[in-house]
Amino acid sequence: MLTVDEIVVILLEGLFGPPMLFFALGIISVLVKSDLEVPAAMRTGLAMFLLAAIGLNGGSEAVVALVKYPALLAVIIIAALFSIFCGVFISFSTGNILKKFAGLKTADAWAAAGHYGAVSSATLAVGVSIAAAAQEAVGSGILVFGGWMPALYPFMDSPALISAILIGRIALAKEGIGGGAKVDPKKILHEGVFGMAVWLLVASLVIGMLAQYFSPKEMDRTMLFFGDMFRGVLCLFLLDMGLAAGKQIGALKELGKRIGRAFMVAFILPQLWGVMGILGIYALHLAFPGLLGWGDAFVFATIAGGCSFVSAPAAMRASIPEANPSIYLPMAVALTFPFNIIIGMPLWQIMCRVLWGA
Amino acid sequence: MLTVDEIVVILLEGLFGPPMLFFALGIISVLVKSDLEVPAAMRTGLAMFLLAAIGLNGGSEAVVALVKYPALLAVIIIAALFSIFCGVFISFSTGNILKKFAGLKTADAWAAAGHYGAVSSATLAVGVSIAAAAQEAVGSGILVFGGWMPALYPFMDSPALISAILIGRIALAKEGIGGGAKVDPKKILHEGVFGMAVWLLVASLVIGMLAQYFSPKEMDRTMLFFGDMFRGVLCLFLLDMGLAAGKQIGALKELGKRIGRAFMVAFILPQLWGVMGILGIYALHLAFPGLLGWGDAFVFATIAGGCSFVSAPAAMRASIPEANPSIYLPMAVALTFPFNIIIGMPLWQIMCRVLWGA
Amino acid sequence: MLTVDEIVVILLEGLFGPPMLFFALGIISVLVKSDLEVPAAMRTGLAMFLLAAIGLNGGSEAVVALVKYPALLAVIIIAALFSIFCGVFISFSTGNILKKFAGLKTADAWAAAGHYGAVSSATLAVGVSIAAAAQEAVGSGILVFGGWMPALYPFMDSPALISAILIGRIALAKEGIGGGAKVDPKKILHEGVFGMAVWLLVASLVIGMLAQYFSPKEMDRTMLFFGDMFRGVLCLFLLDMGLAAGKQIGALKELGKRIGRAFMVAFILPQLWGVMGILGIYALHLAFPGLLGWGDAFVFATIAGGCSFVSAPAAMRASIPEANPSIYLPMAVALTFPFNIIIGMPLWQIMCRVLWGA
Amino acid sequence: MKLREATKVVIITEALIEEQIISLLAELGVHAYTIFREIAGEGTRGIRSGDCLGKMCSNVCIEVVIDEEARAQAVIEAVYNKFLAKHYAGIAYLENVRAFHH
Amino acid sequence: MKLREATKVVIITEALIEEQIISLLAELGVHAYTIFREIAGEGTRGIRSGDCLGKMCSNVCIEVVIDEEARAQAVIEAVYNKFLAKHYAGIAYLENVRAFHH
Amino acid sequence: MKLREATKVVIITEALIEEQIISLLAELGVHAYTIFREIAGEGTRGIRSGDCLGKMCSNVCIEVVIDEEARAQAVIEAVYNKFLAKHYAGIAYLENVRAFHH
Ligand SMILES: Nc1ncnc2c1ncn2[C@@H]1O[C@H](COP(=O)(O)O)[C@@H](O)[C@H]1O
Ligand SMILES: Nc1ncnc2c1ncn2[C@@H]1O[C@H](COP(=O)(O)O)[C@@H](O)[C@H]1O
Ligand SMILES: Nc1ncnc2c1ncn2[C@@H]1O[C@H](COP(=O)(O)O)[C@@H](O)[C@H]1O
Ligand code: NA
Ligand code: NA
Ligand code: NA
Repeated sequence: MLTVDEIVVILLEGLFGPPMLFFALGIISVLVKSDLEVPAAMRTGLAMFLLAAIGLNGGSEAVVALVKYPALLAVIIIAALFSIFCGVFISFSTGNILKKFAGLKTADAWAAAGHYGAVSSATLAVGVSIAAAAQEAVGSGILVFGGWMPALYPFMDSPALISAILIGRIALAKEGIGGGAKVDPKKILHEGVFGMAVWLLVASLVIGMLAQYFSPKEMDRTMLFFGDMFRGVLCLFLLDMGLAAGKQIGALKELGKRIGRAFMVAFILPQLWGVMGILGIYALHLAFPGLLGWGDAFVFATIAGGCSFVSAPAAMRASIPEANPSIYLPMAVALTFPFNIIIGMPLWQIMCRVLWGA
Repeated sequence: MLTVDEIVVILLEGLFGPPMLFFALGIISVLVKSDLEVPAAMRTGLAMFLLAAIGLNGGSEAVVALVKYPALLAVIIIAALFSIFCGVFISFSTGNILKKFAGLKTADAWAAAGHYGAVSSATLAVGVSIAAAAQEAVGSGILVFGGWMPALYPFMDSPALISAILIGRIALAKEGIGGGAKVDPKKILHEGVFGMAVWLLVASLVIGMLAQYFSPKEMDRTMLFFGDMFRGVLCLFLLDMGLAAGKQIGALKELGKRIGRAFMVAFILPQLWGVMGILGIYALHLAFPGLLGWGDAFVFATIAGGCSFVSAPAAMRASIPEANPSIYLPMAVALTFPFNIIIGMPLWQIMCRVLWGA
Repeated sequence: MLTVDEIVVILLEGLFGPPMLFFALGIISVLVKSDLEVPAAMRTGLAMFLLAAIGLNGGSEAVVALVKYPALLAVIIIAALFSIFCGVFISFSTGNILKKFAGLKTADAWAAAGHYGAVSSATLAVGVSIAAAAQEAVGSGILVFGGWMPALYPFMDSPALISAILIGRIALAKEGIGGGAKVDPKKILHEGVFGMAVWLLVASLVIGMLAQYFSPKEMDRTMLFFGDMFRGVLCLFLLDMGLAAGKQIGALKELGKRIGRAFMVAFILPQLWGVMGILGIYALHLAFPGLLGWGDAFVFATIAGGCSFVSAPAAMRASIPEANPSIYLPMAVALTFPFNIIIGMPLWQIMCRVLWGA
Repeated sequence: MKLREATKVVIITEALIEEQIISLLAELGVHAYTIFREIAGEGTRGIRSGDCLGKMCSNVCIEVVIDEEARAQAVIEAVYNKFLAKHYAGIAYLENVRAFHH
Repeated sequence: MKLREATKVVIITEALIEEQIISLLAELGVHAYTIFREIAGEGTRGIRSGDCLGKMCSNVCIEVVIDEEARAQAVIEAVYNKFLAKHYAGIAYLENVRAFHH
Repeated sequence: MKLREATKVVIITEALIEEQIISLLAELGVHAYTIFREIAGEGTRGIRSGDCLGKMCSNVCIEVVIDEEARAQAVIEAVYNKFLAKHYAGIAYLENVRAFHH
């Protein structure tokens, strides 16, 4: 069992680790009106690096594990199905809660719901960074984090976006709004699978598997870049995310009187979805002992609990243009993302470690 | 001698190493209409890194070898002369073959010929990566790849471009086309020497020599960046090249009925030029034993067999504007480049290893 | 004591180390009209990396030292006060010298003075690179460079800019020029503290302190990026600075007849300010023995002697628009910066080593 | 001389719908245009200069030179009605030019 | 149809003063404009295409569509007098457009 | 007020020949212009938005404000005849402006 001291150390190490401090720097920079900016090309470069690194690492570890434990395949398939369920369920519940409890308009509620159901690559990257460090710390004898979890990204992301959009459009049609807007699930699915983030992540995972299998030495040389640089690149990436969060803080005022409830939703809901994810993976762990570590559950929590703020906004602006971006953007990037990485993640980590007794 | 098993391993390691898989990812991304894109500034950054790294590494190894074996200087000079010959010969032959055998128009034939004669930095980078890994694998006791070969770049590139343009313009003048277009060999030579790619590569080679000689410790610190990151950066660079290749596949249809022959030319000719290069370096090896490894011949083959698709297109568009870029661009980037790195390079590698008995 | 041989080695290692050679490459590239260019986004990325790296490293070393020697706090505070003095004094003296000795117009003299008083991040980065290498070479037993010196940046930069602008505007007002131009010291101070360079540097220093204290393992992982890559990134950054310097060489002709004197000022003055800085830090060293190494004095010299050419020009263009940028830009970037890193730095290094007997 | 009167349609709107606008132009038979990307701006719907990530918060400017004034009017009207009138931020206007295109 | 005559003010000047110009526009009650950044150019005050670092040597183009010609003239005059007439490089001009903005 | 009638020459063409066009402008005595780089577009010669590497597949827009209409016409004609009429993709047009340059 974790002692209180150990918990305090986990919290402090996370909060005062370089990545989190660079995120804080980003927010503060906006508040003090610094002209610090990350150029768009650099942002893309940092994101591509992180996604490729997460994929390559996950793929190479997955292939080793799959060779050793073929049963892992069943685990992965079940986890993928569970991801689909989570995606649909989170979008559906969040939309209803936002409409009924937080008082958002129909369009705003369902547009925001899609963000919560979809996957946030930035949140995932922070989660992987923590889980990988924990795995490194205990050595390869004990399984903490199998690396392949990020492959579930599209299995939660696309179902979440599609269901939010479909439900939202039906609800709007009932209200007689935007009857003319066309929804093309095929197009949304295409964007969900071949959109930059998920496509690069999953493809890198496949590359990692193939390369680890056929060309392990080349793979090692490649990981001198994608492995060793990961933490540092994450710092610069989170600096940029902090800048984005800071810039949206001002837009929170658009929420008006609903801000209190929006605040609660933005904070509490993702915790629920994270916990739901953890419990699901824990059940899978009980069913297939030895194939899942606490870091796997933790990373799944970051997938389920994360709230997309790069790809979801673009998808929602195109599919539910009636919704006001000044509602969902600040909720996702200025409230939920910081909440998740500052408060949610330590809690999820503690929960996972307690469940796994690690 | 190489056994069949070893050959299979060479082929598999190459094809399923991370760089090649990222190249494939680039092509596939275009085919599936992913929005994955490498920003232009990032592309330049990746290319600058690779060119500087190849130069620095080559320079530092060259200076060590030159101090040990002064005769190497003669080898380098002869190799440079051989490069000039190759450049002119490849442009001349390719132009005639494209016109007579493949049925291209005069302007298109000579514009394309210049691409085949010129040097492709991307092909070269892949070649260096393979040769350097082979050198690393055997340790510093046996010479595989001396590192300085990339310095021959301008000695093949400029003569190839200049001769293709001059012959092309004369042929066009005979046909009474574009009599007014001016060709300025001095300008082309200037661009050939001071154009970004070749200039950065050669200058880095000189920097590597000087720094290795005067400041070896600083050089070591510098190579933590330029050495260790090489393979990973190459992956992202090849991803971008794959995207470029994929985007040109559609343009292949412009070749119309000539596509079959263009296909053959794009595939077979570079193999010939690569083999010609290998044989030349092998002859030099026989004349000056102990100064050239199989990796040197292999890298020379990538210089001779590579087909430029960044600097040559720009030079040709300016000097033979009558030619249709939709002929030479897809041939260079969507046919020859993939052929070369997927099929040509393994063959050249096997040929070199057989010749050197390694 | 340093022998002549050792001095020659210091000079050669510095001049022919990769960073300096890449700087030379930049200048030469412009002279030979190469099209080598560093994209703006890449420039920003390189600068952000260097500033964050300097800060993180300095912060983590400072926190270790502060825990060990609490008296260091007093040293830092006194050094900060000395920095403020240097900033004001350098601006004041340089402005008068430029006006009276070099014959510049009032506006040009004070605008240029601000550049000399302000801090050059590029110069600082080169200085830190040299001092850190020296510290590394002797191991952690002996103190060479404590790492925290760069934190003094804003304490010299803002006072220098503000005083140059205020004195300049008063002088211009006396001459009846630009009576309408408003000077807002608060705004200049804001830019001085929250401008990209100084803000990122100082914030990274604080991040380094917090992370080293609370999360040392995370810090180590982060420094695989910010530490190991430093020298290589500096090379590419200096290549870009060389390009910038080269492009301004042509503008030197605007100095007309005053060029001889401007040349002398650009060369000699910064040497004086560097020496002044060294003596001040040496006095502090005598007062608080054991807390300051020669590398600290050396880095302080690069802060005092450096002449800003990125942030100062922008500040001056906005505050003294009457001044001609073609006077101060080439002086800063094409004269003083090269002088400082090629000639000044070796001299400062020798002086510091002699004073410290190292 | 081949100078002739023409009308330039200028559309400034959210980068996100660039492709949709190009599709609409294609439907209207317009296959020649120029695109200025990553531009910023302010309008009635707030400052849009990179306040968020991805394409969400940058603008795009699409210029189309069209020979017949009537077609230009049809194009601007179609774009306006489908996108700018309803949900997307932006402005569209016409300019008289004298074009030299072959 | 909602097309109406309007005037477009175009200001091309040093990137460095972009914010100051936007402030002046705001003072004049103008809160809608489009900005093209990182453009290059040459003029009487030398080539300005990235010959130095930072924002010092790039230009910016600000376009403002204004309904009343008189206000457009007031805007261009204010910008010209405050910035371009004195110390900063640049050019400003008006164009007639037919705008379709809501 | 110093507003005066002028003509703006707009040239949109392949980025590759930017320098050649600037040289031609210089030959014609034109030393003031503005350049918008890395723009995309489609025309009769295919989509040109970064389908290949380097400068090959991006466009450039060069704008020149010229006082005398006749000179503007000479400039556009020279550019058109030397580049656009023959081998290079692009369009060129004139606009009437009222300039405020010193
Ligand atoms: N009057 C105007 N002049 C120039 N650009 C405008 C104007 N109004 C709107 N825009 C552009 O259109 C975008 C969206 O405007 P709006 O729909 O008013 O928010 C702005 O960001 C500007 O780039
Ligand atoms: N006649 C012109 N046509 C187009 N752009 C111009 C013109 N004159 C000046 N500019 C632009 O304004 C900037 C500053 O011009 P100047 O103040 O003349 O140095 C130049 O870099 C150009 O971008
Ligand atoms: N009618 C037009 N309107 C706006 N831009 C055009 C037009 N025609 C051509 N262009 C621009 O000129 C480039 C080359 O056109 P083209 O020579 O027709 O292939 C295109 O990529 C566009 O940027
Ligand atoms: Na989610
Ligand atoms: Na070749
Ligand atoms: Na200084």
